[in-house]
Amino acid sequence: MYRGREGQWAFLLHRLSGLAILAYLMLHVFSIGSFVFGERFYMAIHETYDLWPFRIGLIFVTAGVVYHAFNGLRIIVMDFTGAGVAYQRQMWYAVLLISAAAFVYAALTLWPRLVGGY
Amino acid sequence: MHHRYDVLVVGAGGAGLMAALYAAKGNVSVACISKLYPTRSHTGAAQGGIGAALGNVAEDHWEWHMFDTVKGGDYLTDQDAAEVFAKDIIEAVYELEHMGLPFSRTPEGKIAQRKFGGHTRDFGKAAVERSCYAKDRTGHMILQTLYQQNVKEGTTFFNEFHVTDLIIEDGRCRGLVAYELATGELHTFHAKAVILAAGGYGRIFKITSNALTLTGDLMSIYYRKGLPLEDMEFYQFHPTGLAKLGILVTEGIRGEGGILRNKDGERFMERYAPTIKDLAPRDIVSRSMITEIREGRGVGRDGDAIYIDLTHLPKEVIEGKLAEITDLARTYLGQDPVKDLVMVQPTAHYAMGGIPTDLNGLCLSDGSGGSVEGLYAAGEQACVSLHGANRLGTNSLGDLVVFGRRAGIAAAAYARQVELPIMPDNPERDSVDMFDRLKNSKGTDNAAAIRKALQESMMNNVGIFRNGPDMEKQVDIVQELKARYANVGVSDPGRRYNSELVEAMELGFMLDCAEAMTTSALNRTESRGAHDRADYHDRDDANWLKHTMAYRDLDKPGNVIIGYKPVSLKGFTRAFEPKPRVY
Amino acid sequence: MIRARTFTDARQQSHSNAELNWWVFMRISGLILVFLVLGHVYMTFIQVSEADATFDAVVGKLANPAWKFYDWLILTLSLLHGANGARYSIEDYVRSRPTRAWVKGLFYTVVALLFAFGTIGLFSI
Amino acid sequence: MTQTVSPSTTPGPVTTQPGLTMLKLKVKIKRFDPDVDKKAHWVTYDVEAQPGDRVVDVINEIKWYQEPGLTFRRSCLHGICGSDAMLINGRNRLACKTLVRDVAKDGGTITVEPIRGLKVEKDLLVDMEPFFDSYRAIMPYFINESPAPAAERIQSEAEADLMAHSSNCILCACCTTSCPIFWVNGSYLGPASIVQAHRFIFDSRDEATQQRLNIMNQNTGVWRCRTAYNCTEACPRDIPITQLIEEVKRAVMYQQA
Ligand SMILES: Cc1cc2nc3c(=O)[nH]c(=O)nc-3n(C[C@H](O)[C@H](O)[C@H](O)COP(=O)(O)OP(=O)(O)OC[C@H]3O[C@@H](n4cnc5c(N)ncnc54)[C@H](O)[C@@H]3O)c2cc1C
Ligand code: HEM
Ligand code: SF4
Ligand code: F3S
Ligand code: FES
Repeated sequence: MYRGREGQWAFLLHRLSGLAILAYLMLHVFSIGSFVFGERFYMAIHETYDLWPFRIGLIFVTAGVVYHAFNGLRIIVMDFTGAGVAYQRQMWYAVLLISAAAFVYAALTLWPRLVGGY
Repeated sequence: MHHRYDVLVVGAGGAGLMAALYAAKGNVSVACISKLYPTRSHTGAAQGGIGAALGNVAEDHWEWHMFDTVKGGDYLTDQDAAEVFAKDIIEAVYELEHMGLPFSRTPEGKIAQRKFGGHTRDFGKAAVERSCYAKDRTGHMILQTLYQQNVKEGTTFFNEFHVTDLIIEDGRCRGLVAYELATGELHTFHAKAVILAAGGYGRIFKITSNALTLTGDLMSIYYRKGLPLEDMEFYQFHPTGLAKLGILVTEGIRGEGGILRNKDGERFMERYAPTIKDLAPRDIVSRSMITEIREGRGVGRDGDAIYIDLTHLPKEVIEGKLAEITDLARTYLGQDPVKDLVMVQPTAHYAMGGIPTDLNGLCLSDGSGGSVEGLYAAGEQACVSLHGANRLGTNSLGDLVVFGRRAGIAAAAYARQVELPIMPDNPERDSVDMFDRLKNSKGTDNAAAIRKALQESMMNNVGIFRNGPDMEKQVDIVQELKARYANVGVSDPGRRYNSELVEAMELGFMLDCAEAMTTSALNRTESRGAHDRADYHDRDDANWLKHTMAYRDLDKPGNVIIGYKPVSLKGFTRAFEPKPRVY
Repeated sequence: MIRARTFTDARQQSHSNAELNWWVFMRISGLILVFLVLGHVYMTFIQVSEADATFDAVVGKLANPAWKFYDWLILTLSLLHGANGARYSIEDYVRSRPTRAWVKGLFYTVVALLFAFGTIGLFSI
Repeated sequence: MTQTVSPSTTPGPVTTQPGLTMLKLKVKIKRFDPDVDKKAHWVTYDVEAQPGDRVVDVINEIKWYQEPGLTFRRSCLHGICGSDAMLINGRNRLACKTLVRDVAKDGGTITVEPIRGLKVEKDLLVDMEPFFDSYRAIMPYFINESPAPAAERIQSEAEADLMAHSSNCILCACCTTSCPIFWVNGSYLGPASIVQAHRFIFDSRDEATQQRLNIMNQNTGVWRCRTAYNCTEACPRDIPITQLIEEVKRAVMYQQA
């Protein structure tokens, strides 16, 4: 693995999170949209979401969305201001902090449902 | 493989690229052959600047520049060359600017100029701002700009091709042979005219500011043909290079108040030059440094360096005015001039001598007007004798552009007039022999060990301070090393990128340059410019105001025949009488 | 041996502003999406769970035209934004031309179908 | 020459001689000769080196006295020619600008690999042609077809300063071959070419800005950059590459708007 620094990992995470949310979004559109096929079909799909990999995945997707959103803002700041480039490292740590907070918050909120089921 | 071009240029440093550019403008087909990618050439290492009497900062005239050059060369400089140079360089610098070279600027937006050693106004009255610079990266900018212009012109480059032989028959150059590093194949290049610009050979010395690849290849090839090398005894040493590395440390470091110290921490210059101490002239400082080292007061692992102490200077001076050196010292020695002592050593820097040429770069075959038809040379490897016995700072970059350009124009003009000469049968024969000898050698001697022995002995015996006995000893050492060289083995049998083979070949070239240099130096029984002999301490104009021409004796291996060439003591419009050289 | 590329060679390179426009679009859509998506995530997922997204709840919420528009904007922007982002990745990682054409074609079709599906769904309520 | 030794001379600070410590090191080099090997393999060499030695010195030592067949490029040995970009301990660097003490301790290991994204020709030596092809693709030469004045073209100090960073590039390829996009997508022109383009785009005397911006505006141009900063970290000339790339992006954007 190339020993890149903050920027490399920021990019990698941004790409992974972007692709992950895209995958989730596509599923989401399909599942929510599936009500057009009637209630039974809709609920059948939603039962699969009950499986634990999906529930844990959900926490990560939440954190991913937050990371992607805030890192996206970091990128925009870098693209349009010189200072953004100068402070990209600090901004990335801020993004990580916010994402971690979102992760913890999402995990805490979802925990009861995770262990208890619905 | 066989190639045909009107003009071939060997080397892609400042001189080669300039020649290629101007040859291409002369409406002939041009190819440039270089053992390095063009932008890797050592011209890129030059920092200080390029001298031209533009007068952007202070009044200046080409006559003043010409005078300084002649005097700097200790009157061994050919004055016609100096005059052509001092005039042409002005236009050449403007041309570089028109090619986009990013010079530093004056507040009015003109090319910025600064002072440099030996450059004066009014024939030696006071220092003048003559060096045109681009920060402290002038050479880098020249190299990049010239390469860029060649890309624009669509010059054909053969990169990582090592020229191994010139085809010269009946006094006419017909082309050359080159070894392609990637495939191990030999290529024959057939041409109407060939321009040599392959740079210096500083690597024959242990401590040098020169690149590993500066091994004097083309000088040696020329010399192997029984053709002369001019003024090989004149080799410039700079007193302060970073220890072991030889990377240049500007004189300004002492100008700002730096102090040289030996291993006991003693300011030894107080002993050698009680009044001006560390600011004594270069030769005195260097001699004192070497004396300290020889008497066991050197520093470093091998006790062969001296400390330069800046710790008493304000941090702003060190990090401001001496920023470049500070960075180099920090990077390479891990010694921060702000709080540490920095280790320095005299470093081999620049070859004044080389392949003799006339003012258009045409290669000379003797000291009396003979020449090799169709063969031109320029740059550090050539000797128009602009630099005489000692080169002034900033005059080498000028040499590259002025005489590189002249050689390019002359070669193209010549090529337009003539037919492609006839190529002899089997032109690759000598090169094949050379490689076969190296590859099939059952010998066990190690090329690196021989090279190291050469570099150390040259440094000790034909270095800054010379005397008869040492040089006589060195003549023998070089012959011994040549005998050992015949016994060198190459372990890598491969054809692809065989750098071991190439290094072994380069060692052969270096040994030839060393041979010519040592014999020429031993022969010149005077001290002049960079040639400083303990046994003949004075300049001797009566006997020695002449150029040395060293020829290999083709009948008697190991023997060098010395001839001479008169110094041209008159320019076209100006002439300066030899006088004692005092500043 | 290299033959240097010349001025004319370089000038002949074709050019369009497509990449620039997509680049700008990624930034603008991103800015808008921050509000839309974070709002959406917060409202529909942190406050109520996926399991709460029952048939009735979804249908009920989407009956409101404002929510309809809000969700459709998310759908459009994020699909476009995501699809273009995925295109970057495809162009980076899928190096063989034919395969790349295939992958892209398939991917765009799926995205288009999903977009149609989502839109029809939204407005059929 | 006076030979009186004056005892009054004040001794300066006495420093330890760093030259005397020798480190025992292992140097792990990724070797590959396509004529002989099916795939690259690691070979470890034992060497002794001083902390202040350059990595290139160590590799030369191995070549000269242990493994003459070892192949790599080098020339100037002080970071100006750009020959010896290598992947040293996981990062792109010039072997001649990297000191042993910065990458290894006594008994430690230095790993050396060829730079990525370019075809390995032998050991640490890669095919540089694609790199120079992208360089040539950006029209890396000054263009001003209007008649030149007798003397220099006038340019203010501030205008000249705009080129201060980009004109410092030595084409070593440390940046381009550290870029995660370039590793997977060789058609990306890469940071080095963009730095070169920047050199001319921001030259007040140059007249071909529009053409260069057009080249930068392509799919293979500046938009491929995902601001990963590996290039900036790797540049041995301390060029703020990402910043320059962002300036070019903005220049393209504002020029087309
Ligand atoms: C550290 C340093 C600082 C300097 N500073 C200054 C300064 O401030 N001002 C100044 O005026 N001068 C300066 N000089 C001197 C000046 O830079 C050099 O003398 C000059 O650059 C030499 O240029 P060149 O074109 O002759 O050779 P180089 O630039 O050395 O190029 C040699 C070319 O020949 C090729 N070549 C060599 N052998 C072969 C072969 N067998 N086959 C094919 N190709 C071959 C190489 O690939 C290379 O392209 C400095 C020198 C050094 C070392
Ligand atoms: C929430 C607010 C969002 C912001 C601020 C945002 C911002 C950005 C930005 C600025 C980029 C360009 C990155 C670059 O050029 O280097 C980008 C890329 C991308 N985005 Fe978003 N985005 C957001 C939401 C989304 C969503 C919802 C998705 C999924 C559907 C998504 C998927 C992607 C993908 C796949 C990429 C490409 C990543 C890459 O190639 O490196 N983004 N995003
Ligand atoms: S920008 Fe820096 S890293 Fe890239 S090629 Fe130029 S000098 Fe090397
Ligand atoms: S590493 Fe590559 S992605 Fe951009 S910032 Fe540098 S070019
Ligand atoms: S050898 Fe020249 S840059 Fe390292």
